Amino acid sequence: MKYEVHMEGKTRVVELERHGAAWRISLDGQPVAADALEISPGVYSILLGGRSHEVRVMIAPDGSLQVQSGLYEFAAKVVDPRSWRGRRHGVLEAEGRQQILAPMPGKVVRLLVKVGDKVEAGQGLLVVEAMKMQNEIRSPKSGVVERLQAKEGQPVNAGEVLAWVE
Amino acid sequence: MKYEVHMEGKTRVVELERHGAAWRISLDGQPVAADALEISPGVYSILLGGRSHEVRVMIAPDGSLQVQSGLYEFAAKVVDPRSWRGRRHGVLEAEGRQQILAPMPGKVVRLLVKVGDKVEAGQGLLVVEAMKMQNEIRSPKSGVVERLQAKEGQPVNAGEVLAWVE
Amino acid sequence: MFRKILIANRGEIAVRIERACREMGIRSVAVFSDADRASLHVRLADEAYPIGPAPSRESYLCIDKLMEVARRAGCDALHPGYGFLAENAALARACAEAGVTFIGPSPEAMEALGSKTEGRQLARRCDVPTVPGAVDPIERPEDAQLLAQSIGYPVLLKAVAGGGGKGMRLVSNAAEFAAGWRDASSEALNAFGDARLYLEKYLVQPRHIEIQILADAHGRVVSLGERECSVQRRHQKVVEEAPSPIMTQELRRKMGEAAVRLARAGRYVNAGTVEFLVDAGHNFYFLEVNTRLQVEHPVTEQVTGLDLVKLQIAIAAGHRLPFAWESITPRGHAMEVRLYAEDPDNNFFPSPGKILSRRTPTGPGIRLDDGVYQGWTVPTDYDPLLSKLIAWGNSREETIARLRRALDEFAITGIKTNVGLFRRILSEPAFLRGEMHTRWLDELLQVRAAVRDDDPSAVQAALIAAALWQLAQDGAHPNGNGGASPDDSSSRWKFEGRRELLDRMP
Amino acid sequence: MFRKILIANRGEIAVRIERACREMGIRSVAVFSDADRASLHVRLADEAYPIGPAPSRESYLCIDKLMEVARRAGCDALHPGYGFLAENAALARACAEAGVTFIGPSPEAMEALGSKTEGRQLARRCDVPTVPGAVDPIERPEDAQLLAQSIGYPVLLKAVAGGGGKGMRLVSNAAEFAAGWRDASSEALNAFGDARLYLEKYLVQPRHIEIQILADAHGRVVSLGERECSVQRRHQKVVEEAPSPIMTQELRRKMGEAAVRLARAGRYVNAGTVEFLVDAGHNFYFLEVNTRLQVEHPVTEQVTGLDLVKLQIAIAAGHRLPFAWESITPRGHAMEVRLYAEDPDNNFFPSPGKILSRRTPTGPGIRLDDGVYQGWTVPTDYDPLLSKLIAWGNSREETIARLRRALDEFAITGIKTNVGLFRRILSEPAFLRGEMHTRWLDELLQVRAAVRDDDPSAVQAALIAAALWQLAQDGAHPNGNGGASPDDSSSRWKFEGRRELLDRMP
Repeated sequence: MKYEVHMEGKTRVVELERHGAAWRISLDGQPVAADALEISPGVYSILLGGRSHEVRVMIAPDGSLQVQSGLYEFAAKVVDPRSWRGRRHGVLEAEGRQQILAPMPGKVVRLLVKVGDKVEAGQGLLVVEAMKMQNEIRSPKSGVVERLQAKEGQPVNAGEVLAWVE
Repeated sequence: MKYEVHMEGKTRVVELERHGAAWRISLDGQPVAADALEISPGVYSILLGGRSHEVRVMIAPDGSLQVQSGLYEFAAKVVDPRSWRGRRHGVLEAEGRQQILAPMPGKVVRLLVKVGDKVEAGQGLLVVEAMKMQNEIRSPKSGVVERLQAKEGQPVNAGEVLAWVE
Repeated sequence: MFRKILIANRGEIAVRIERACREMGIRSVAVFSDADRASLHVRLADEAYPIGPAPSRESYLCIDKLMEVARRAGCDALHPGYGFLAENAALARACAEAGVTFIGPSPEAMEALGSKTEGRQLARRCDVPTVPGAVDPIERPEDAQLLAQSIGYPVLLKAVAGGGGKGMRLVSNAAEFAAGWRDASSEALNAFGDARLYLEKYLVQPRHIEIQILADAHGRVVSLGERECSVQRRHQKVVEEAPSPIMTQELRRKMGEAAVRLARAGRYVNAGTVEFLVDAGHNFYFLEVNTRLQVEHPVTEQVTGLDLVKLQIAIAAGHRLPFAWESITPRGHAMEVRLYAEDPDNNFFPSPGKILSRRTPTGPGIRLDDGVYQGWTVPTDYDPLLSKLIAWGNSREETIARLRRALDEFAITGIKTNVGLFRRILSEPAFLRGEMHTRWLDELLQVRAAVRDDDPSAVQAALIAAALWQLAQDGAHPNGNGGASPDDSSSRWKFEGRRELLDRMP
Repeated sequence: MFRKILIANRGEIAVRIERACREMGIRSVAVFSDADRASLHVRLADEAYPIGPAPSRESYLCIDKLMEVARRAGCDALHPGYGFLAENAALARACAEAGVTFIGPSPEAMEALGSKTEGRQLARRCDVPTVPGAVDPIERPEDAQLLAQSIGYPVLLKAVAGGGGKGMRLVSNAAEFAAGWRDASSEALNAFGDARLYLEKYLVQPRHIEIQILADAHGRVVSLGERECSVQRRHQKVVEEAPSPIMTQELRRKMGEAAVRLARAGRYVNAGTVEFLVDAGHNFYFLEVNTRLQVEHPVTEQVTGLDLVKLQIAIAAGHRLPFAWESITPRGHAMEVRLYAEDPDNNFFPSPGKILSRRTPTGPGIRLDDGVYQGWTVPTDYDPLLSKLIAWGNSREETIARLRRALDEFAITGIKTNVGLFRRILSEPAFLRGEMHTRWLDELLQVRAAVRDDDPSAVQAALIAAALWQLAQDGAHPNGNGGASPDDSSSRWKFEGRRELLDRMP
């Protein structure tokens, strides 16, 4: 089985092939001495040339994979190049226009801008209260507030779109 | 849903009925003030008139249920009186004749009796080695060794029949 | 001694108190909101009763509901923990009326010392130095702004009813004043039901050092030494330790005496903490008294060997503090980190959700005061404190090494935590030298963390795990790898799968 | 200091050593048999290498395989843990030849002190009293039986190469001799590859008290005080504590001096334990020296505050023991219980299998030296020790209360453990009074445990849980409860199920 894994701005090809009692694994066509074991769903023990790694994989709210490898943490996307399933992983590729997503469930307590306002990168757009803390959601880029989905007092779920900045 | 639960030598009828946001539970027809929640598969938090119980349920090697309720441990069998499924729970009801089961996986290292021997309750029948310990398997009753399934040097699994004492 | 104690709290502190009860042979009674039915403090209690909907104002903050449970369950004492109603004199009064012993100071002592403004007045009367600023709550923002002008910026706005950094704002100049006032008072209203604020001068690079005191009902008041709590994010303590890296015998004696003097003046009984700011010249300024157990009490427990919760209970039951405790000498060094469900890479946003997998550290020198478990869903309704991780060692260096080791072992998926923040703090040279002040962490966080050394092996492992995860999602068997027949091609993968099946068979 | 240490062991002790390495900034290298690929010590190591099939004689006991891993991974030191090859001089010699530092005594000291017979000879030479019996291994059972006759029954048969109660048998009279000899020698052969036995007089109701010593390479030898290990089942320690309930300053000084004298005579370096039997008159008799770390070392760590594994590593690296350690005074009381995968209700049969669910205790005064995790399958190939639970308190009473509290919190399904045995021991009046001897537990176990008080509430909870479990097995929805429509009838049950689904959604 061959997968393209997009991680840290690079795309690598991981090939997994059964061989006798173990996996034969190659990276970008180069075989690696790896022994992989699933400890529990999403938790892997991987011995790589003797180095013992523990890797945890889970889905992030935006649909990408979050991969903890020891003390490191990566965002990844996996595509099976032989299938069309990869298509559903294309959502993150918006460029100029930025969606502002709720990073956690909570309640919108204050809007700091209105549609059409010019905003600077880092400027506060609205305030979400969650777990007794008021958290300012900031603009990731300089631009214009194109749409404001959120209303004051409205409960929001993690990953919900709050606004667009163009 | 109504179940007969055999536990500690008694049979009780447990009735589980959904009622609004909770269960309505009765024991032998008497309603009890119980709030039950599954914490994880087989682990239950049960509030009984305020008392907080944590109960763990699993299947024992002999097919009965092992129930840990706080510091107590019970063996139980559950029968749905409206169905035939209960029949499969009948295996334990042998009376005079006793099966001797391997209590853990290991290796038979020594037979201490042969077929036809008279044995006392508590007398050693054979020795199983597991986890570096030699463990004597004793007769649960006085009687005669009817059959010996095990051979010296033979690996055995937990629950496997080793002998019969009649 | 008491027979049954109502624990008017939730989370790790409720669990902590339940453990003390169990060790003393006292029955523990938990309360829970609708959001907490499956919480650890309900599972570990002897009894547990529902007290209403998730919002704390409709459950954990309802004195009448708590007293109803105390009555119904036949409790003879109540422990408030910290937060919620722990410093609320009305709860202490309700307990007194119901004949239930409140495990804490009297309502009068709570008011005399616990209110920030009255505490400062009392401090001045008994020669304990204080920070310049207002003593009374200030009603109108205009008056507050005038006062700020007169003592000079920066100033700190603080909730009269507050604690834990909530309802607190630093104002650096006149232009920021209005926004700071608005945010602080609205947060204070939300958190404590009381919007009133006061303000004080903000010292330059002070340390936050606090003294733990214990006072029995027979007039004995002792100091158990200090805790250094200078590592704070937005006025919220995140790392605490004892002893303080700057402490001297002389300073400890002087601060301990000041704390004991203040407690005596306020007729204080039970455990309490006197907080001070300490400047570079070892001058200390009274900040406030916390008339309750502190989140960071385990740090004192680890170096003194005392169990503060059990002592609280014993004091409330009228026991005397043995004379010998006045000469307690701390041993070794202890440090605590507060594990929060929040995302340090994303502006510390809270990160509630289901804990999918978790590995907690154990072993020598490690204590975990835990409030959660794998499979539990961290609710959105409360403070995101999950657990406290405490390390002890012979020296500050050994303690830090153990804490780093424990943090390396800690792993969690499903929610984000601030573990990475602690890894960073515990490797900062200034922290290792013990050179912190109350704004040190906020300043550090202005600087992007140094880019980690690339570890190609960890990256490769991540790539492989991601692919294996996808393979498992795609389900079933890899196809198209001709060759081996099903029988001799059993991968370790499939082998494990088969073993699991066997394990499950009776 | 070392750069990389090979850990020639598995289970909780391998994890313990890995933690010490990590805290010292040393890389840890684990080895594993085919049965241990998923074990905790592999997951927590920096590196891990396979060394063969499950049987220890083909993996953990293979010196050549260990040395090959040490060479391949570039290890500069090796820690043997306890058990397996920890007291095997051939491993120490192989290390020396390969230029790898063996973390333990020299092979010569190991032979001079570790061999039970040579150790007793040395003890006699340096005026340390010994138990009457044979000094040399006895080849022929007939000779052994003659000796037994001459010193009088009961006698104890012991494996020359043994430890941990394996290859040991109590023989009460001449009639039992042949069977005892056969079982002990076959067990010894299996466990140590050496069937040789010796025998000694069995004292009446003696206590087992041992002295922990540390010796550096520069001639300093210190005693860290005693551990009381009298609670044993079939000569296997199950509960250990420090200090001993019968200890006096005088007896501690005398036993410590004897232990140090013996260590000096044997030119001993590194950590070691001198075991004694102590009779009712406070007379002590040398038993043997364990030339390695003990299973129960955490008990000493908790009362002294020292980290014995780190000290072992420092000594092996040539560091000096600081002078101050000679005056270490124990603080408080510590107690350890060994959690085994065995069934106390069924003659302590081993109970390997998959750990389906597990809850471990945490909180104040509790240390867990863990070797397993939920979801892991306990293999049948090794000793069934899972983890060690250690409690510390200010007094023996507080320590016991904490340990009982921790045991109450401990829960496990999938395998049986001996937790119930500890609950029983910790509530026995004789144990609470500190009145134990080496046969106390075996005698206790002859008596059926008192029937527990009936707890109707726990019984009802069990009934309900069993029914709910069956309902879940039967799958899907309860039927036949007419009335409520699907919308308003959402049980908490179903509600939880739905919430879980929501939690899993991105």
